[in-house]
Amino acid sequence: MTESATAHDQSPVPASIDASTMRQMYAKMHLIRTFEERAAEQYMRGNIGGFLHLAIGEEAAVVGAVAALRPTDPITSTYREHGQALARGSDPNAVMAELFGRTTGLCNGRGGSMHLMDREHAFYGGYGIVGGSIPLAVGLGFAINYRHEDGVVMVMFGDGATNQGVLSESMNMAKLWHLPVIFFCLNNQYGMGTSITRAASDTELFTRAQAFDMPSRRIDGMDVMAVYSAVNDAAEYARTAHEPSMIEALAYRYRGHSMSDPDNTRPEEEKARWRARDPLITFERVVLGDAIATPEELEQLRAANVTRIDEAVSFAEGSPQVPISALADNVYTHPWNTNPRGGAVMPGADQ
Amino acid sequence: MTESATAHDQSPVPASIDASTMRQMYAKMHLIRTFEERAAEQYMRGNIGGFLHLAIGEEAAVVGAVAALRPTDPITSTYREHGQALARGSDPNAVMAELFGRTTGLCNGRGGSMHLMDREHAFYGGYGIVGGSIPLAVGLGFAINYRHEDGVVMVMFGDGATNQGVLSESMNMAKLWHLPVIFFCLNNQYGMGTSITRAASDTELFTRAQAFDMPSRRIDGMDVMAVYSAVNDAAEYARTAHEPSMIEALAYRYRGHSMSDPDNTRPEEEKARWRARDPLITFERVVLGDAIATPEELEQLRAANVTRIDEAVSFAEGSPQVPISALADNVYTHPWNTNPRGGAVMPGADQ
Amino acid sequence: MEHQPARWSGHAGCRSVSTSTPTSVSYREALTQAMREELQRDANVFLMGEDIGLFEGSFKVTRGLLTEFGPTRIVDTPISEAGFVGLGIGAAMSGLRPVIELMTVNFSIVAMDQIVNNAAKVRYMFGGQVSVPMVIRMPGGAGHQLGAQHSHSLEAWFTHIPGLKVVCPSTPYDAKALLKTAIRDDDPVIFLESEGLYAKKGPVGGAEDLIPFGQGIIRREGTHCTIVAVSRMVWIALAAADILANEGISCEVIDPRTTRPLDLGMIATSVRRTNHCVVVDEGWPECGLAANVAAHVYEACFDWLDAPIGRVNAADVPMPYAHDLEQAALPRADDVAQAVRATLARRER
Amino acid sequence: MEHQPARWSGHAGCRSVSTSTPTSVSYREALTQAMREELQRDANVFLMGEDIGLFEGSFKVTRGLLTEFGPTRIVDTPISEAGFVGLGIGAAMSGLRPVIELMTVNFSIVAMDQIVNNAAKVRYMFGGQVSVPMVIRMPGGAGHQLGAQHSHSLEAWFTHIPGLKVVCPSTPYDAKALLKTAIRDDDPVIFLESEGLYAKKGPVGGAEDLIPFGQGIIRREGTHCTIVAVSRMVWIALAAADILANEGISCEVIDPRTTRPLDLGMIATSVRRTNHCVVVDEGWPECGLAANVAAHVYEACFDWLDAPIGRVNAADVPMPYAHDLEQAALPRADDVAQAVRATLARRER
Ligand SMILES: Cc1ncc(C[n+]2csc(CCOP(=O)(O)OP(=O)(O)O)c2C)c(N)n1
Ligand SMILES: Cc1ncc(C[n+]2csc(CCOP(=O)(O)OP(=O)(O)O)c2C)c(N)n1
Ligand SMILES: [Mg+2]
Ligand SMILES: [Mg+2]
Repeated sequence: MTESATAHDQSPVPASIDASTMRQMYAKMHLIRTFEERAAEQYMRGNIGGFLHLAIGEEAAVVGAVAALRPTDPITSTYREHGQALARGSDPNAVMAELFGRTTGLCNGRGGSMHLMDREHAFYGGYGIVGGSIPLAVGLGFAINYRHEDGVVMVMFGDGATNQGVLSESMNMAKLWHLPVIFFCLNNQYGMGTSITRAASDTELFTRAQAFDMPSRRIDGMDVMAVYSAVNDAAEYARTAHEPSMIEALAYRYRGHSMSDPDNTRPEEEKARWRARDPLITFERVVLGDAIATPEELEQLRAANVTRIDEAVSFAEGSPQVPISALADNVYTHPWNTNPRGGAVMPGADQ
Repeated sequence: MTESATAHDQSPVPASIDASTMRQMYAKMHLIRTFEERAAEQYMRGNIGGFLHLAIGEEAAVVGAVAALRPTDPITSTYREHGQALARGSDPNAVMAELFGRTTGLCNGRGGSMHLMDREHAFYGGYGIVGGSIPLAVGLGFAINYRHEDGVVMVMFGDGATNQGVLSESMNMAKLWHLPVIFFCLNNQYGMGTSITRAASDTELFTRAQAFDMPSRRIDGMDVMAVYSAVNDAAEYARTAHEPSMIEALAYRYRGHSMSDPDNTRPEEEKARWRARDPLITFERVVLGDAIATPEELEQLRAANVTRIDEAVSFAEGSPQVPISALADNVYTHPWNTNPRGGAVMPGADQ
Repeated sequence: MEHQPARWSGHAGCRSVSTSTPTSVSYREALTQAMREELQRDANVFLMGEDIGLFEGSFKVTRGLLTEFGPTRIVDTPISEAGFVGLGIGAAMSGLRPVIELMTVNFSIVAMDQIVNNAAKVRYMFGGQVSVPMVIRMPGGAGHQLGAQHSHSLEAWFTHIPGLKVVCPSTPYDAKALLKTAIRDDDPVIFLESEGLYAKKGPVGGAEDLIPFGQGIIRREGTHCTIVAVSRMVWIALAAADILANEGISCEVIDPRTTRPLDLGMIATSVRRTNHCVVVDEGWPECGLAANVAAHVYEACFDWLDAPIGRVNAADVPMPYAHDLEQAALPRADDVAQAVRATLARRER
Repeated sequence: MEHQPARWSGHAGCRSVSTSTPTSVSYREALTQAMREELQRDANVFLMGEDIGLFEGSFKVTRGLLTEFGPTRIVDTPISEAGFVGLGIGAAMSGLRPVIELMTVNFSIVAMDQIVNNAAKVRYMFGGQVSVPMVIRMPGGAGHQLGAQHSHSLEAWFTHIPGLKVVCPSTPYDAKALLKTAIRDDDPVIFLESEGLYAKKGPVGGAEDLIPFGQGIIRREGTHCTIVAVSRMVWIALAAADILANEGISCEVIDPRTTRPLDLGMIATSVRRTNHCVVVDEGWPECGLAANVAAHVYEACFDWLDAPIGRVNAADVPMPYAHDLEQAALPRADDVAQAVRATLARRER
């Protein structure tokens, strides 16, 4: 894995990561893996509808990035965002219940897998339109500067999203106005079935930032420590220099694009190569090798995660469906009529 | 004026320009200047409606670029495109008549100043939405490759347009698919009243191409020879290497953004500095200095241009208005009804 | 309002004109006043758009505001509508109150995904966790020979979208009061100004004179036919009413002021009295605003209508540049008068 | 068609079914056939879109075509809808015939400026110097719990725009024949497929069986009430007609097939016979397709209508994710049946 850096790269020294953080990162990675495998199972059983996009294989990138921020730093993501929510501390019950479309879900069953949000944990949502959330994140950064706060926003998007023009518009504004935004490109090398080599004229995506005079680097997205370190540096840079930066984390998703993708176009050899670098396995080796935890502790931790997700599934299954009477809730903050199907007409016309 | 070039720059050797080309370029530059000054006058008299955007000061960039292409190479432009049409050889009568909104206009009075097109001269139009014509040009390039032709497309856009995301989408596709497209950014340093320094995080706009691994360079857009030479090289590169490239031509417009802009926010000192480099005056010096033409010849040429534009104005004034019965012409190639106001309904419903 | 000054307070649901600035100001200046007052009132309000600061706005609606409030509150942007509309949504989600100017409504189309998929939906799809207290102001309409790409009236498109509110003021008073309401509203508001009205003068209200959304106003009372119109078309309708008055035809002109929500009650009450209706709409006819209002009125007034509702729309063509052609493409007072005559011709049947 | 096979040829204005492939194929496969045949027929036709080649399309509508025609004709794109729709327009202006797949209609919104300001307008605004012989195919509609951002039915928006043609096929036969017509058309065609219909089977026509735009078809004959619907809503309307038949209510179901141009003649002829009308529309109600058809029908049939036209639309809310909620938000057969009963209840008045 090469790590390239632009001339502007401000973060040559990796941050040291303490043992407790490492343990927590491992636990989160495993929690997310467990959650997603169970979600896949529940999807096959028909308990989850719509699209289900799994980030299995990408846990290091997700967890390392989120862990390096303060819990109050806003983040946004794509539709592939179970991990972001869980990494941020969202209750697995509420996440699973959202996938089940229940009232107890994070978004009361209105969003589903693609549209999780947990504002209490400063997770500003998963969005379904490729590239669509990027300027929103810049807006969250704008608000931080406007209020003279010291937060940092991280917007996570895929390699495919770099070909939506709104990314370049957003990067330009972020740099022009010195906004504390980390553009985190989780480059899993495919947009659905399309290899980045067939979609990007320059596959070194971090170079996209250079046109805006913005520091950027490519890192190994399969290595949670490398990700943590890079985001930590970028956050520090944003907080002190009040400038945006871009990180391209090279990773791989082990499953198809979504549950309905048979994943029969990516080369088997390629899949095998990346599976051999499974972030859970490689990080487990580090954790054990550095004596951060014993094998037994990890075993306990994993068992606890399984129990936790079992509970989440039971919770979701046992949660009430959304009542149809609530169909028009939250279209507006203060609705002007009580029509159960919404509607633009003021009440009183039918007299 | 600095001339920067990226590592990819394929065109270090300026092409030599023959005397007849130089004479023609001078003649076109002066024709355009004369046309636009007369257009301004006619606008003040109320003979021209809508917006009128003048490119006075930018003649070197326009004429040098167009002259370096073959007459069959497609070009597209923004709304500031009288010069492109005239440089391409459009009949000044038809251009002026279009501004007057007459049937004899280039677009039969439907387009006006912002929407000239002269397909016979492979001028594929001026467009009103900033950035909007860029992907069209890439499509013209796509068609050239599809048909195994050897044309080259030049899309001309402003500095402001670099902040429309569709530019980056277009550049990526052009490079990915090896399309013969020249991205010609006429950087007059302002988008309406906004200086590029307040709109672009990196004011070296040619760097935008680097993220797509596309050669790009900045040139002096006030020097018609430099522009000719750069576009000539880019065209050669496109025709032989089948690759796109980008040129940023640094220039200045002497008038406000459009006729309704009082132009009271740009520094007077700046305006004076650029006026001192008026491309007509500087190029006249070159033409005389290199003995390409005598002062008398130039005087004759200018007089002929004035006569030509006088004629264009008379022609436009004397041309018929568009009949109202033609309102719905050309909404569709084969309209399904003869309703004079168009309409989606098939005929025969009113029986 | 020139025609029915007495109705200002009565139907507006706002304070009486006696508390208002007595002088007559332009629609443009009314908007400036609204923004200035709201910027003063609430530090969370900021303006953003192309050339709104140093250049003071393409139509000079933000004149003086940069000087008064500085570049933190009055933000000039690059020409990146999708980007800065999205930015505004994000800022609004975190509690700021962006007032975004799109130079014209035509440029909203490049930002449409942000408006429709984010601004209008995030509150709903995230179960009410966030709101988007944002206003997008944009001049629109045609009549100045700006050609096909610069002459849109997109009321119908925006009105189609649940989650948005759509405001179309026709007078300086409404422009000011409705913009203030919009800025204080907790949801995304599409605020459609008419390029043709900026110079129009009239009285305006004071700092606390608001107009609630969904309350129309009777611009002129009449008995034979109800004409419904918003924004610049209100003036066309009033001109038609003048023409028709000479023929002994008395028109009631109703301006719903917001198309989402829509004050159908006021319109229906009128139509049940006049038994005839004409809707005037500067946009295209298919799936347009006039078709929508007509469908509602037919449903609410089926048993009262003596004749089909007249629809007066722009011609179903991209806007031509040539002056006479453009004028012919747009609804004119004569067209409206003719539509009223046509619907009344069916009175006897 | 299951309900009225005899009407296939009669009302379709296309060749009789006897010349057609006799086997039943899916709506998906019907579309593939249309593209394959047109790719074979005309070297200027090429396909372009995200994941349409190697991946064979998100909904597998382009299955096999990359293998057959190669990457020059079947072009996989980056996720740059504005970019490649614009590219298609440019290619079409120079005489190629791009058939662009947008993965779903939801992603047309980021390309909307290219569609509205370029595709629909260049011919007009340049005085007829160019045409845009391009098709934009896009699956749309809701019903699969895809949530607010992935469930649009934008028929109304596209129908609003002069310069576009808008096609909404409901059967495999129509899908194939209309797509072939679209590809051979010289103007930009918005071709709206329904995600919910891809698996639907039925007969299809042969290589030269086309259906002209603007010709509707009677899907079921009836005497009491005319139901108008396109695309997936046709099947909802037919299901409602089945329900109502048991109650002795006879419905005529009309599928106009294209919403621009609109076969108002066929609809009006029917309504003048049944004196009642219901319009079913998967999109939102305000400024929607149903409102538009209703406005036209009221105007054409004012003296024949015995009751207000029923409009059945999606609820006026962003689409919720939860299964039951989504179902409740969409028009269902029961809703249509109820609307028919409601309009017929006014028969005696
Ligand atoms: C604007 C837009 N176009 C197309 C889609 C359909 N789509 C959903 S995900 C996806 C691939 C995105 O790839 P990438 O950005 O790399 O993210 P990943 O799925 O790999 O995490 C596509 C094309 C979409 N949601 N939005
Ligand atoms: C998408 C869009 N946004 C805004 C406008 C309004 N507008 C017209 S020209 C212009 C400035 C463009 O500047 P630049 O690209 O540098 O071209 P120049 O006018 O300098 O030639 C603006 C903002 C527009 N036409 N299109
Ligand atoms: Mg990817
Ligand atoms: Mg400029």
